[in-house]
Amino acid sequence: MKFTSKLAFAASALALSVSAAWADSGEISVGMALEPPHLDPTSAAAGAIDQVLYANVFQGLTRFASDGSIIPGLAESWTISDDGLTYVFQLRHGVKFHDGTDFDASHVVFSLDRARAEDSTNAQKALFADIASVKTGDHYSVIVTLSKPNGSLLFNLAWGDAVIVSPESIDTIKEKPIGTGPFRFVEWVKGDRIELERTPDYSWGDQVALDKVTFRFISDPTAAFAAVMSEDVDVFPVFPAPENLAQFDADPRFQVLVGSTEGETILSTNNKLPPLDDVRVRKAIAHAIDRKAIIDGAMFGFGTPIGTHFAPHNPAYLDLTGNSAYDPEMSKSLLAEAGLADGFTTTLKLPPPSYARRGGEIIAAQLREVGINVEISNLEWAQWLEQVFRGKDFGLTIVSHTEPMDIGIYARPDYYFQYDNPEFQALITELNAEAKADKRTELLHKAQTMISEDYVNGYLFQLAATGVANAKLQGLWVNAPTQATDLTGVSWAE
Amino acid sequence: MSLTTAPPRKPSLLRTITSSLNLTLGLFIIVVFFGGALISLVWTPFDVASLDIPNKLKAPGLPHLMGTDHFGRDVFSMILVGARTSIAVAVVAVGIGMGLGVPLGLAAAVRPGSFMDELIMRGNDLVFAFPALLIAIMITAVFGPGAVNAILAIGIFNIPVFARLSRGAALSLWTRDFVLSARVAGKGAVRISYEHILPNILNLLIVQGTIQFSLGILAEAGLSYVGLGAQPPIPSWGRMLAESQTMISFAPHLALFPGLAIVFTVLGLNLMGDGLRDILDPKIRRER
Amino acid sequence: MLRYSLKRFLSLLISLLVASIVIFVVIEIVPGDPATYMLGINAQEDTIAALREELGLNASKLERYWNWLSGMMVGDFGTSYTYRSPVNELIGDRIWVSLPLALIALTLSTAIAFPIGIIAASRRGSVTDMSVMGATQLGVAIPNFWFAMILVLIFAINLRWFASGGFPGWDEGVFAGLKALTLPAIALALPQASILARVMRTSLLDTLSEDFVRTARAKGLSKAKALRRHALRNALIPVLTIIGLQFSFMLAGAIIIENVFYLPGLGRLIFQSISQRDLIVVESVVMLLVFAVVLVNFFVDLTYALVDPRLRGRQ
Amino acid sequence: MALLSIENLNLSIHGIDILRDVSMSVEAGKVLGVIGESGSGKSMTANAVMQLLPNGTDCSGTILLEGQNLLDLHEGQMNRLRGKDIGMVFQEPMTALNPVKTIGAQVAETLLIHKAASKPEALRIARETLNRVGLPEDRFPMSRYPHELSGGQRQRVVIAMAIALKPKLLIADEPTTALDVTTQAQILRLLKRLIQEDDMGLILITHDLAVVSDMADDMVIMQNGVVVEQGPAATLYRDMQHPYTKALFEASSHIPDRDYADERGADPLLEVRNVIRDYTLPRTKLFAAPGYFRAVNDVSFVINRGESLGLVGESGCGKSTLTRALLGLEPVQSGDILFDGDPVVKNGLVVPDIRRKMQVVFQDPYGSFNPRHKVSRLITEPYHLLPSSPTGADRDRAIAEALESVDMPASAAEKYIHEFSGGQRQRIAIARALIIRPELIILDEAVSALDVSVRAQVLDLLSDLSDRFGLTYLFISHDLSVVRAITDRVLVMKSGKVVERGATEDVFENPQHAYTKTLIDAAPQLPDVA
Repeated sequence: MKFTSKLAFAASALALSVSAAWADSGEISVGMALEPPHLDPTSAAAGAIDQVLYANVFQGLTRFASDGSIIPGLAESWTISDDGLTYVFQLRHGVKFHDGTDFDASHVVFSLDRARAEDSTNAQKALFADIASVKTGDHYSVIVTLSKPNGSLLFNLAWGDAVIVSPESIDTIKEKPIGTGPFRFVEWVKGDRIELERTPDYSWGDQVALDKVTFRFISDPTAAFAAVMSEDVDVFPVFPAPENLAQFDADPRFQVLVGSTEGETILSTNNKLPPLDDVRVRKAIAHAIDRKAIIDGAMFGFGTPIGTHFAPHNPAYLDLTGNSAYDPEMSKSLLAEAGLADGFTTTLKLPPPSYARRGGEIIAAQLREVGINVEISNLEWAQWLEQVFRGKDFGLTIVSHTEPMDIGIYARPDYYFQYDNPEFQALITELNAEAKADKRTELLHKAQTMISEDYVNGYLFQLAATGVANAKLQGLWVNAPTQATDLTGVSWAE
Repeated sequence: MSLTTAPPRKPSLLRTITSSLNLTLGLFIIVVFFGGALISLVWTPFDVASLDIPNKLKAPGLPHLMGTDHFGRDVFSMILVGARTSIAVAVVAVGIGMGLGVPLGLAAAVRPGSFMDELIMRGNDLVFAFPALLIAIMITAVFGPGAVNAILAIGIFNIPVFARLSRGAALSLWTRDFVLSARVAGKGAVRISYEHILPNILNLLIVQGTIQFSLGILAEAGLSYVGLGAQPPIPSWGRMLAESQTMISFAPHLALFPGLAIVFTVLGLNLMGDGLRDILDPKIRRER
Repeated sequence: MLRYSLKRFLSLLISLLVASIVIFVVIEIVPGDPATYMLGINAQEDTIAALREELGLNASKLERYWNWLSGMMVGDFGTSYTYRSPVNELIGDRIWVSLPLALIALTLSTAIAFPIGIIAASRRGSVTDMSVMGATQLGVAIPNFWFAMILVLIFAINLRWFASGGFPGWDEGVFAGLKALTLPAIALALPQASILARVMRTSLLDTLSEDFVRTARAKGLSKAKALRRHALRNALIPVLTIIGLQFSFMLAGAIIIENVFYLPGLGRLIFQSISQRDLIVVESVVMLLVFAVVLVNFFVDLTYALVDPRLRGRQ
Repeated sequence: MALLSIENLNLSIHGIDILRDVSMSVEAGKVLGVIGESGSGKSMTANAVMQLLPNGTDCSGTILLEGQNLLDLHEGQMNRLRGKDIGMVFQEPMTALNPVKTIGAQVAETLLIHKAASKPEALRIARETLNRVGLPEDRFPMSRYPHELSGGQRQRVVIAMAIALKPKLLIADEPTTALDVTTQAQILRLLKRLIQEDDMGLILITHDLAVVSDMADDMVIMQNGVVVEQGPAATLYRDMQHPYTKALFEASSHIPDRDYADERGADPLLEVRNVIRDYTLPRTKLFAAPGYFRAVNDVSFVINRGESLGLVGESGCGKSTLTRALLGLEPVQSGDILFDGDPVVKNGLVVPDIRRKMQVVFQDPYGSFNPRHKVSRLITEPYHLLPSSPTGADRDRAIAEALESVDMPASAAEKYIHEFSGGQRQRIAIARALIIRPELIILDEAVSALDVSVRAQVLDLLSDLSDRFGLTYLFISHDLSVVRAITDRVLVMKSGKVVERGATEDVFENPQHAYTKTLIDAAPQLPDVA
């Protein structure tokens, strides 16, 4: 199988020709709720790092396109051996790091080996688990050998955690990132902003229109609203307060961007904690929840109801919301059936995002209607990770699983919601080894149905990508297949 | 012919209260809010626990006097119940401050300059060195947010306030002759503190208590505002403000009413404190 | 004077030492692990262990306390876990927002409170007194964050006179910096000014009833002159105490205001660090704030001695 | 023409009459003594002259200073007049000076405020004036702060401020009441000298007849806002008409009837042997041993059963410390205190049985009662010392008896202390001391805060009680006349030591120690009226 991105190449050639006309056409300031803790995407889970740097400063062998598909990045083409164990990547020529060094195969080997090393601090080390070795072919080719076939390798290599870094910059990467992207790092005023500027002589890939980008960190939703309203920021790709979007929509100065994300927002349930280990109780919870009220109340209407752990925009999605239609009466009778006619009490531990905090209040009220008393406690992420995710000390929690194609987590019995179904685990093993698209779809349908009918978790809605931007900005990503703010194609309209 | 001076007349309490504008106004406001809080125990116009999302963000009018919030809850009812939270947190916190601070202050005053005095006063300085909000943040970071921890944080900060106040007042009382008389009568320090010192600083404590109470309400609002106070679904003014903040541009009533509730309660308490001081404090001075 | 200062200084050092122990103990029992936080939900156990090792989190508590303390002695707070940069640098960046903000707010508060307090005291019982004091009563009762919200609504969103928040940095020019700090400083200062004005008035009234003011009047000083020349300086002691308290309040208590105006100050740093379990930053910032409070109190004590010769002791 | 003449002055504050129809006058170079007890309106008269009156004051009549009616002047004119034409000296020298300004600056301010001199000139005059009032340059540089001076020295500074511009009239409102008797004599002499040198008129306001008797050319007696009698000092003593004036004179030199203790067959009740009490001073250097101050230095004496022993001395002489040591309120460093042959303090605690036999009455009638308790509870406080205190009707009877023994109605038991006057309170204090039938009562300046007439009544009561109950008194006071009136023997203390002791009359008639002589000479004397 061979894939060459002629189209992309052509597009970049075209862009090259018009870039002169777009010169000095502008600066933008991008609002973000969270500030990166540091600037090394390969050693932290913080999405904020990718939001600033992915595709802008750092590039990987492959990359996500705005529709979620995988396209060539620093590798302009690749070949895969028939047994699916050997990948040979042909690298782009003439690529330079921002410090002036030439990019070649050794950088790829360095970056991938660093990510999978024993003492690696890569937050997604599992992505590289199946890689047996990475070797240079020649100056511009890399050979990756797998220990077993993995249909997701190209997808995995597109993650921000797999970007190519230069060995010389490793010591200072957290403060002063050096990548190969169309923008280079200028300054970071901690607590306030990060500034990027266009890489001079950028000749590999799509040409960019912007000269200067300022990411400004505004954690407070009110402040974010005010900043957009007063046009202090030009775009807020992930606007933290959906309640304000209607106002922006009504204002001709702004455009509201509503797209899809990979975030399945679920009412995670501790499948090992009585009485939640009883499927009838989980089903009762599922039927007690009114998704529309949650989407309206917590998200101000933004979000797509889901009935299983799968993104609705994915072609393999099955609409299973019918399995858990809002039916409090049924809920009550299910509880009675489970011997809990008088209801029961459980905890609901909520991480900071407003979907969780607001959704939690609504769900608590809805569960109270059927006799389930829920004690809310608001946690910070660190506490949530410790208590809920690692400690498994919870009854219910609300969280949005933003990793793409992550139905596989249901095959991990030690995962925090502790769903342990050998049948499902076998299904996923089969899926991982399967390469045929139609067969994969069938298996995925089966998996979605199984977790939906086991009522593993309460499936609430797919998080919408809700952003707001100046009406004159064009080329922004509407969907969010990964956490990124790709500014490559962004420009000001005349 | 009498050469003795006439004993001073003691004005009737009722007359003093009505003649003090501050006190009357303060009492009126406080009665309204405490009354509201009490009534909310048995009745509120709407149930604050049940959500009515289709009716969300209604402007003030009928039947929702102060409108509804983003979950369709009745703001007026939430303010009534929120008064309860504010009052409860502030009362208990001031109680902690008084309950611990006053005995500490009295103990320190028994022998000024003693090791005990130094220990207590340096301890006080230490607590004072931590700005109140920092104490709150540290406590909630350790034990998690919640009304109890907010109470603890505000309470801890109140301890040195009362310790200092009661020590200062007790020090001057210890030099008074009636304390000497009690010592001549063989009474010990604990008994004197309880029998002679405490009743004489009570007025001062009441006045300060009122002021700390109002500060407690402000502090509770501040903590709830940053999410460290009472947790949902318990309504709290500070959290109502925090939640309303993103909607202030299209639903200003959500920010207006809880804010006014805080302002009025604090104002009422401060006015009452001033009024009480006018009545209670000069008497102490006159007695000297 | 020297003895007095030395004594105060010694107690300052002891306070700081005890404070450092309290802070360390309290923060260290905070649940949550910085490594886990940084690596997120897909991290593998061995990765977390590797990061903990790299961050030096596996050393004993006592050792870490000692490292932290001994570092502080020479002005080195250590390295942030999450930012991986020296804590000094992080604090250094933020303090240039928080400190000027506190100073501007304090100056504003004093500039408003002093004349108000003086006018009210000198015209005790007049309509001016009543209305000004009524206004301060209201000012005391307004939560500063609510006031900040209203300021943003009016001046940033509706009138658009000021930016709604953020801080351009002092290298963008002093004016730009001051402009960004204007609304936050007002939000911080007005409630504090109300308190200060009330204290000023009460203290002045107390002093005005002192015998020496009567003596001054008997010399032929008019009421206003007696107030200016004799009462004012004597009335300053309680006022200075409050100013000292307010400065520490503004430095540390600005946490909320910094959030409303998204200023990159110490307050936001501390919130952020707590949520990221960047314990060493939390410890250091808290320590720094405590240090500031203690230092301010120290200077207030010294100022007392300047104002009041009785505290200087006999030479 | 008189320098100042007050005619038909009426004054009311918020509608309450304070002064009625007050008239008096003073001439240049002369001293007018204004005498009255508390509440007589004497200070308000002075304030009216200065026009330093509280808000809500209504003034009518005339106050003519060299023919100009001060009541017609507006505030600005009064400001120009105060300090320049009229100087004033107040009672409390401890608080009358601004603590944060140097004495030089405060004296010079009088000149500067009236633009009478340039700054260096004002400082030079201030220096001269300070020299004049007895604060010589070498010991009292102008850079001194008030807290570095004693009470008498501060009063001199206040006087310097008042006379810096050589005013025509000086008003001194109780200028020596807060001072020791020797200091008082010096200040009075100073005032006298100054008015002669500068030909000023002086209004000397005091509650103490003896103080004015040496000084005044004319006298005015006031009571309840009214002038009851006035006239030249020389004749007023002889020709006084008003009963109040007579009562005042009688009370001022009152000697109660009492049985004098028999010297022979003396039975020692309290023995004090070589008592030493030291106070540790704060360290001056960090590692040096702290210094100490010896407040009571090797004091020994005996009080015999049934006698009344006086202890006189000026403030700071150690008499209060000694009292507290006797009561076991303070530890002593060495020496013994024996009551009936037994030590008062054992193992650091006062033996309760002894404490019961030894009670105390303090000076301040306002401060010695807990304002929150009723009289019945207040006077039964010593019951705490009894193993089983009476209850119910017995207790009520004991309270009633105690109150009646001090001529108070039994109904007083149910009242609070603020309902009583100073004299009544002091009676209640005595009742409290009596209720557990003590043998020794220590009277610590017990009558010093009372007006003279009340003082006379309380002294009568004390001598009566002593006769009735066979009480022994230790009478501590700075007031020589009182000690002389009520004690059998007297001790004179100075700087922690007893410098003279003996039978009261012997000591007063024929003092041996130089200090005792000074003390007795300094005490102002009433002329013999008889």
